[in-house]
Amino acid sequence: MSKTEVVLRVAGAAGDGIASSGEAFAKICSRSGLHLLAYNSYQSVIRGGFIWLQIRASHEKVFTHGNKVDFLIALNQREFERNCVDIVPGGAILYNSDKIKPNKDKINENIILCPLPVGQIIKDIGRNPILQNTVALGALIKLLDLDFENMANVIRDYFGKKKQTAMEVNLQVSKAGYDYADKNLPQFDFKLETDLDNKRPVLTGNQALSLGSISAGCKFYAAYPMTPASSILHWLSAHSIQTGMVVKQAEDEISVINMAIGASFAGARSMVGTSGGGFSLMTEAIGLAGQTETPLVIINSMRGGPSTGLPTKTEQADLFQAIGASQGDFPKVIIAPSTVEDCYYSTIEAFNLADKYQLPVILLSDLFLSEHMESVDSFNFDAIIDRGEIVTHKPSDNAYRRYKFTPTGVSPRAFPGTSGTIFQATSDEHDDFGNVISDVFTDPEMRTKIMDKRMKKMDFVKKDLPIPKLYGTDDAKLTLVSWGSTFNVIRESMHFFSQENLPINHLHIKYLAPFQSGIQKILETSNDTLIIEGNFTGQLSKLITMETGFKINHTLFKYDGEPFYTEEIIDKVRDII
Amino acid sequence: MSKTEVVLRVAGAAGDGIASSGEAFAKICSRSGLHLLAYNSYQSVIRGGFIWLQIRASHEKVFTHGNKVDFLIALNQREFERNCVDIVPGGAILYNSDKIKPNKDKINENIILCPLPVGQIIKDIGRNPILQNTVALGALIKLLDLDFENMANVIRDYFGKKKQTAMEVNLQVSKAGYDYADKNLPQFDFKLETDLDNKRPVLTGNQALSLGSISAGCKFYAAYPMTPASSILHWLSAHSIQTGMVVKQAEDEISVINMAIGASFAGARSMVGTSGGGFSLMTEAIGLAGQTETPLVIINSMRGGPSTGLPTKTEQADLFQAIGASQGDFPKVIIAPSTVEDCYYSTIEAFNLADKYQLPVILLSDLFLSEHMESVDSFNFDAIIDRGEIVTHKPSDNAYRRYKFTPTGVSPRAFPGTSGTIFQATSDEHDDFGNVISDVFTDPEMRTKIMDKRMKKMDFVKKDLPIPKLYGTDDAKLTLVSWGSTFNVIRESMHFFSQENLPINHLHIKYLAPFQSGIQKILETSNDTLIIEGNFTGQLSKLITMETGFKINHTLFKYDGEPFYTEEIIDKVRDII
Amino acid sequence: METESKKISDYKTNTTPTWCPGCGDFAVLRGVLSALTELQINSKDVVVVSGIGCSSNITGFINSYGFHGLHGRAVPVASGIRFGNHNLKVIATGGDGDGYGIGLGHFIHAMRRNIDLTYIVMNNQVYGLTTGQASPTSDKGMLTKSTPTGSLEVPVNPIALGLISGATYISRGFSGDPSHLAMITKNALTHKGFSLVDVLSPCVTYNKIQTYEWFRERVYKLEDEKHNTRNLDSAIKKAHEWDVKIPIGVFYEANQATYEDDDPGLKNGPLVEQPLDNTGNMSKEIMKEFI
Amino acid sequence: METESKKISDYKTNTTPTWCPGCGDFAVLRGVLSALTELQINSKDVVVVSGIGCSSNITGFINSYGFHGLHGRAVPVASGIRFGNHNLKVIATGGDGDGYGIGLGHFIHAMRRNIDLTYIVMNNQVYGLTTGQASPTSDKGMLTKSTPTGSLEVPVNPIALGLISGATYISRGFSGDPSHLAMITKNALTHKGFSLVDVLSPCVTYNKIQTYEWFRERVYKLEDEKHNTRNLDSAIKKAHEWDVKIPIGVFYEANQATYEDDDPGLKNGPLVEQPLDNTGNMSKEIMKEFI
Ligand SMILES: Cc1ncc(C[n+]2csc(CCOP(=O)(O)OP(=O)(O)O)c2C)c(N)n1
Ligand SMILES: Cc1ncc(C[n+]2csc(CCOP(=O)(O)OP(=O)(O)O)c2C)c(N)n1
Ligand code: SF4
Ligand code: SF4
Ligand SMILES: [Mg+2]
Ligand SMILES: [Mg+2]
Repeated sequence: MSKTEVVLRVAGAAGDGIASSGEAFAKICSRSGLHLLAYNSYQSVIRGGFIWLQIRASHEKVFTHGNKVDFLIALNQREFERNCVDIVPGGAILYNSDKIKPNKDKINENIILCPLPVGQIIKDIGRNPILQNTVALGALIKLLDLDFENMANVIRDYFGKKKQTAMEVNLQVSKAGYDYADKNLPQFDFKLETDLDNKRPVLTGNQALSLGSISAGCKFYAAYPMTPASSILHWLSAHSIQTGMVVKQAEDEISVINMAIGASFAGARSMVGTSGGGFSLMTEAIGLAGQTETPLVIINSMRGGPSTGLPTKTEQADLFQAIGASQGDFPKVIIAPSTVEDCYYSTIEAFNLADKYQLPVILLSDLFLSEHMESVDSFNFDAIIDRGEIVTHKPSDNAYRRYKFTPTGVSPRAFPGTSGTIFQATSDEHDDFGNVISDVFTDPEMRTKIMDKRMKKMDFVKKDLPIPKLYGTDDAKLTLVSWGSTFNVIRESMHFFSQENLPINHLHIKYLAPFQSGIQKILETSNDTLIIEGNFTGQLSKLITMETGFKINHTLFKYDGEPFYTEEIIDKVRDII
Repeated sequence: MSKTEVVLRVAGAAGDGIASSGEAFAKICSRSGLHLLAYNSYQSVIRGGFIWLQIRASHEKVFTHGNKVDFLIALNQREFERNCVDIVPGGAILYNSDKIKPNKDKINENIILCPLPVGQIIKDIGRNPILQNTVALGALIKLLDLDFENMANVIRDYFGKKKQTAMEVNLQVSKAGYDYADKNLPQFDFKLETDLDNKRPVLTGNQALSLGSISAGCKFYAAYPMTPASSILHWLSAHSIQTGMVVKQAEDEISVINMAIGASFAGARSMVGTSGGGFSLMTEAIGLAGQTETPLVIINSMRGGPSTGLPTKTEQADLFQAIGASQGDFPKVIIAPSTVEDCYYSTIEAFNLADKYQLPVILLSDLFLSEHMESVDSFNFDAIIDRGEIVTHKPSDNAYRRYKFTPTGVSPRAFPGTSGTIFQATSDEHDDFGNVISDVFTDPEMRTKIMDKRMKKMDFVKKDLPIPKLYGTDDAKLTLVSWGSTFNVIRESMHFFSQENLPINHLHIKYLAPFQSGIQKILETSNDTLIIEGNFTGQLSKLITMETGFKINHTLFKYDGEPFYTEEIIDKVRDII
Repeated sequence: METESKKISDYKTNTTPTWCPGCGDFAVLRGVLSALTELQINSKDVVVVSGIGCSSNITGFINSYGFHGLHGRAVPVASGIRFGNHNLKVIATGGDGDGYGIGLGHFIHAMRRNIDLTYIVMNNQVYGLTTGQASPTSDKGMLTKSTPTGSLEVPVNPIALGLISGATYISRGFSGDPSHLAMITKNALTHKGFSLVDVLSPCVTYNKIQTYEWFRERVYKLEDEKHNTRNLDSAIKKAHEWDVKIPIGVFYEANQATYEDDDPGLKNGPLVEQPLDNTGNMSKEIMKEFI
Repeated sequence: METESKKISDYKTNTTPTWCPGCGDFAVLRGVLSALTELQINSKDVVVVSGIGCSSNITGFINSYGFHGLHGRAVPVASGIRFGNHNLKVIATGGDGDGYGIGLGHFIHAMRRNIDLTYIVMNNQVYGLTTGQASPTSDKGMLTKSTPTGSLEVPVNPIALGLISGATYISRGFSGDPSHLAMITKNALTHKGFSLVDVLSPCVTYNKIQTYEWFRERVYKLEDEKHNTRNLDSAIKKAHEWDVKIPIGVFYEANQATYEDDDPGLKNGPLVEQPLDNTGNMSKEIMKEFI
């Protein structure tokens, strides 16, 4: 049976152009109607290191980048040797045979060598060492029997009109690689079931999130560069003229969040993005947003901690940092998107909750989710923007109470410049007008009332949240519990379980604060439970116990910086049942 | 029966010298062998506001400042009127009758007016308006039948030799007040059972904590001013020449904690102090201390939040901030001292745990605990300093592994300058030598090993903690659960319950992280439970559920900025049983 | 109604200032109020931003929008408000600890941007609200609660920092000369770009050295010396005078494009006024890039 | 053993630097190594502190104690190490983003203290490790990933900031002239007080404007112009040169008491060496105050 899916890995060093090769291959696939998922494994270094990018493509929706490789494009000798162990029997290595000399003893005999004499293939077309990637990609397209014209178009789009020469060089080189493969390399039995009429978008979590912010009407994005959130800054900057969004890199994360609070106070939807270290610096101002009831969306894309930790690796260990962000009790919402698609919708939801309830909303993403590419069906672009209750005219009693006591705790907001709505927003405790009460006069009664008012909003946010969803059969022997970016890999495992007729179901928790009401019941009626988390202490597990008293029975924690693999989940589940 | 305890309140505006009058009275009492507790209620303003200081003194240990006042010294008309409602029948108001004109209608007839014609009393002795306080205090000493010489000595000590004139003026004025009361004011039936040979120390929580840091051998204290931690900075600064401690006010809390980490890395025991807002700014570096395994003691004296909140009011709402401080999972200890005495010992314990396990230790105090004065029996000054395992000589294998894998996870430390121990401390993930592994090479196995090593330390800290103590009868109908500064007020309530033969006991939780092992059992064997906390969300209650799955049944939360009163606890308990 | 001429009382709130009697900050408040009155700015178009400190309480006493934020962060919030709505007149305020201590980085970086806002710093060389510790402008040797043996640090020179960091209106006032202070405040408010008004504003409670008298013996007006406010070099020289003679007035001013002028995102008017009805289509269009 | 003369290789670790080939930071490393060698400082008495950035990786390549801390916080940690043990030679290092961006406040406040440490900033006008955003020293108009339409901020001038903030040795080196760089590094290390070495250290990957060539066309040595390093005024003038002519060398030096000289707490030698056997008695004595 010919294979209907393929896993490609491109391995080399930082600076070898791996990302663009990967992106090109991804586009070729997705424009052929294939689904795909790609993950980039790299280190905190600009040149060198051990880098690879792996793409899995199939006509069915792909949930992980896979664990085994069909084709390896090795860009240097070292990576050739390191990576060849991950190739499936019958798989192949494409490599520049001018530079790389395979040590046959170390290579499994089932693996097919596809040497590419790059010098000879491209002859005088160009000299850039990165061209070896183009040769290999061209060859691969042939080996997979994909449409060359598709590749040519991807190259045309990538270089655009401005880099005409580079474009032409790459076109020729890729064709040379394609032709070389045609004549000199063995055939492989792949049938990728392409559909050239069904072109799919491919994007990363950060891109989906950025796009979500545009749909949500975000007008101000402030950030300080930090992996894995930086690509939001880059992408939004590059699109700012088109979108009319002001994108500001400030001097540090403290300035970032205070600026965004200022812009939001002035009435512009505002967002900030960072990772754990920068989030630490933002915590004081998260309380400020809570206390002044200024809407704000805060992205924390988690990476391996503690401290600087593993800057280019993934982890889910900032949940309690988000829960504990800033002193005192105040309302704040924490949402963890699960997939690239979910990044888009969660961002819009975050903006709407932030505005409707006038509070900070924290989006907890992670490096894997932020940076991996995934094909999606197109999004729903009929974004519903809910800016909450806004006072646009002078109040009739001429006494605007910015923090008016209301049944929901939500007090209609006014933007500065609105007639008759002058008020003070203060980080000090205040009364319903916004006047400070910590100053000459401390008023325990007013203090209690205004605390109650603010906190009441959380009850209503909770009511707004959807009912938690249980995936799979109702009467399972084991319920998997998870949050964030592990959704996809568990979904793939679930697929396996259902094929094997194993009665497993899956509870994925998206809303961390407030905590959804239905979860306790689901857990208490489950037969057995397994929590799957990318951290050491089991942060969601702890949160669940805290919110429900329920203790999850089995645990699968991973904190080595790598995303979960399907096999790990399947093995664990097999151990239990 | 004559009264054996007295409650004095001095009420006026900021800048009226209330604190020094209060301190003077406290010293007069404590040098008379009395116990006492004093609390200062003030606002975030330098002049004006509604300020009072209340002292309760008795020959028995005093646990609260009381709710009703025997003597009010009112320093202005407004405070006269506001405070007279809190006076017990038979109690009295002392006031400067030159300035204050009582509105008789508003004063309960059981309250005795003690007008002091200050102008006439002090005639030409002095002109400082603050002298009215001294007159009143002199009069009060007479009314309470306390030893005038004791007062004179307190005045002598306060002004010292340097302010000879001021001292003499005050001596004369106080004597004039005393004599005036003798001749003109009614007698009161107080028998305070003094014992002039048993002089007790009186100090605040912050002073006890500072003293503890001296005993512990702290050599570097860094801070940025912030109520209610500032008084540690002031007190330690004032004593730095005597103690040889370097006390540094830095430019912000970020610099504060990074400096302290530097000093600790160099080998000096180091401490920092702040409140919630400053703590927010420190969180990033708390992770740095955790990751580099640098010992550090961090004081967070909590005040009313969120954000700037109620800067001069008390609250216990930073527990989750401490738990969630900094991204990722890493070992950190959180201890909440309960009384002034406990502040002393907890600080020493914090330094020892920090050094022994090479981690950050957070001391969670609060405004009430930090600032209230309490009489204590003297402390045990035989401080045991445990600096943990320190390498002082070149290792025999000439390969110093700073983060050596050991059964406890604790790796012997070396201070820079020690022969043969050169190493790197890095916030990036590293191997056992301290070499970065996030850089060229990410090593999931080493990462897992070093995470395990660091986290293992928490298991051993946990073993070091004392067994949790249950106060009161074993088979109670209701178990009160609390943390931090509510200990004393609950102890007073417990006294009441035992007098009333109500079967109540009390579990006070001092160690928040790691969580002590015995607590779950105590709670699970209790008949019913009531949590008493000074916050909105019940942070300890949540932590207990998280750590044990146990849900506490009844709650008494207070978040108006005021400390708990005994009556509130008694009423709540009565409601329940 | 709104076109009637506004009186100084229209710019005051009902809250009585909580400062100690004699505090220099009263004059700063008066300066702002009279500048607003002279300029007849509409209250609803003004936002006063502050940090935390005695001085930062000023927001409560001015009848305009107020944002009384975090210690040290007034300038980023003020900048953000300008980003959100650059039709607003934004005045950042605060103390020396707030602006030149914990907030020093923001202060300098904001000047580099020449954002069009006015920053008024009530510089009393001490931390007032926290009851008298050394501040970044405390003189070397000053005895305070936190430096009982004398501060060991060279004071921050905000004027000089402004001069080398890109601010385009750099001035100093003195609370002991309220009309002069009101005048430079007014000019700062009309200046386009980042304007700094550093005010010698005595703390009568905690600073027993830099009193009104101390300053009165030393201050002189730059305009009386015919100082050329367009000359950076002589401004820097003037910025270094202290101790013996202390200049007040405008050190430097320049006409330069502001950040708001140059940021392409602000070309279509204030962000708060941008329509939100086409955002989905915008995304839909951009989505094509991903195909 | 320890008294034998040390070679440059004794100051190197086994770790191969991870910088891109051609990165300016190699020359800075070489400068430090050769300065240490010339001064024959004992490795065990040196601590190199850094923040986060390509440049901050330098700690891993020098055979001394290293503290590779948080982004922007090298200077506070370095200051703290001096407080803990002022017998150590402390070298703070890092990038322009680290030191002049997020760490700008600490940088200035540390200079005000004249703490005796050397701060070497590898200034490449860009954020290297985060793959090429604008930095605080990026020229106005520079196109980067975060400023695709050009940076709108006046660059930070670290030399000028040093001159007005109390640093006592202020210099600039250029990675394209390694022996000159090694020389000023050595002098900085022997200087008593806060010494700044700002290094023009090209990022060959992300800064395509300020390349070695760009600098070579512009740099000249202050010593060649007989610049008087004791004259603050002319130092300030020199600090403002850029674009056309860029001075390297020592702008300013002064002999001044350091913080460590003046802090009474350090009079008895390093804190780490203070005995801990009498602390209880000390408290007991102080306890009397409370009676
Ligand atoms: C993060 C943080 N740290 C510390 C404080 C405490 N604090 C409040 S005001 C202040 C200093 C005030 O000094 P300054 O800015 O000079 O204002 P002034 O009171 O002198 O007008 C400090 C340190 C705080 N509110 N927040
Ligand atoms: C609090 C925080 N914010 C952001 C980052 C991400 N970060 C790492 S290095 C860096 C900038 C590096 O630039 P620079 O200091 O100039 O050093 P270079 O790489 O150019 O040598 C940033 C923003 C971080 N580590 N910590
Ligand atoms: S303490 Fe000083 S700054 Fe604060 S209000 Fe009083 S005089 Fe003004
Ligand atoms: S990215 Fe730039 S600064 Fe970083 S190592 Fe490469 S050349 Fe050097
Ligand atoms: Mg001040
Ligand atoms: Mg740089």
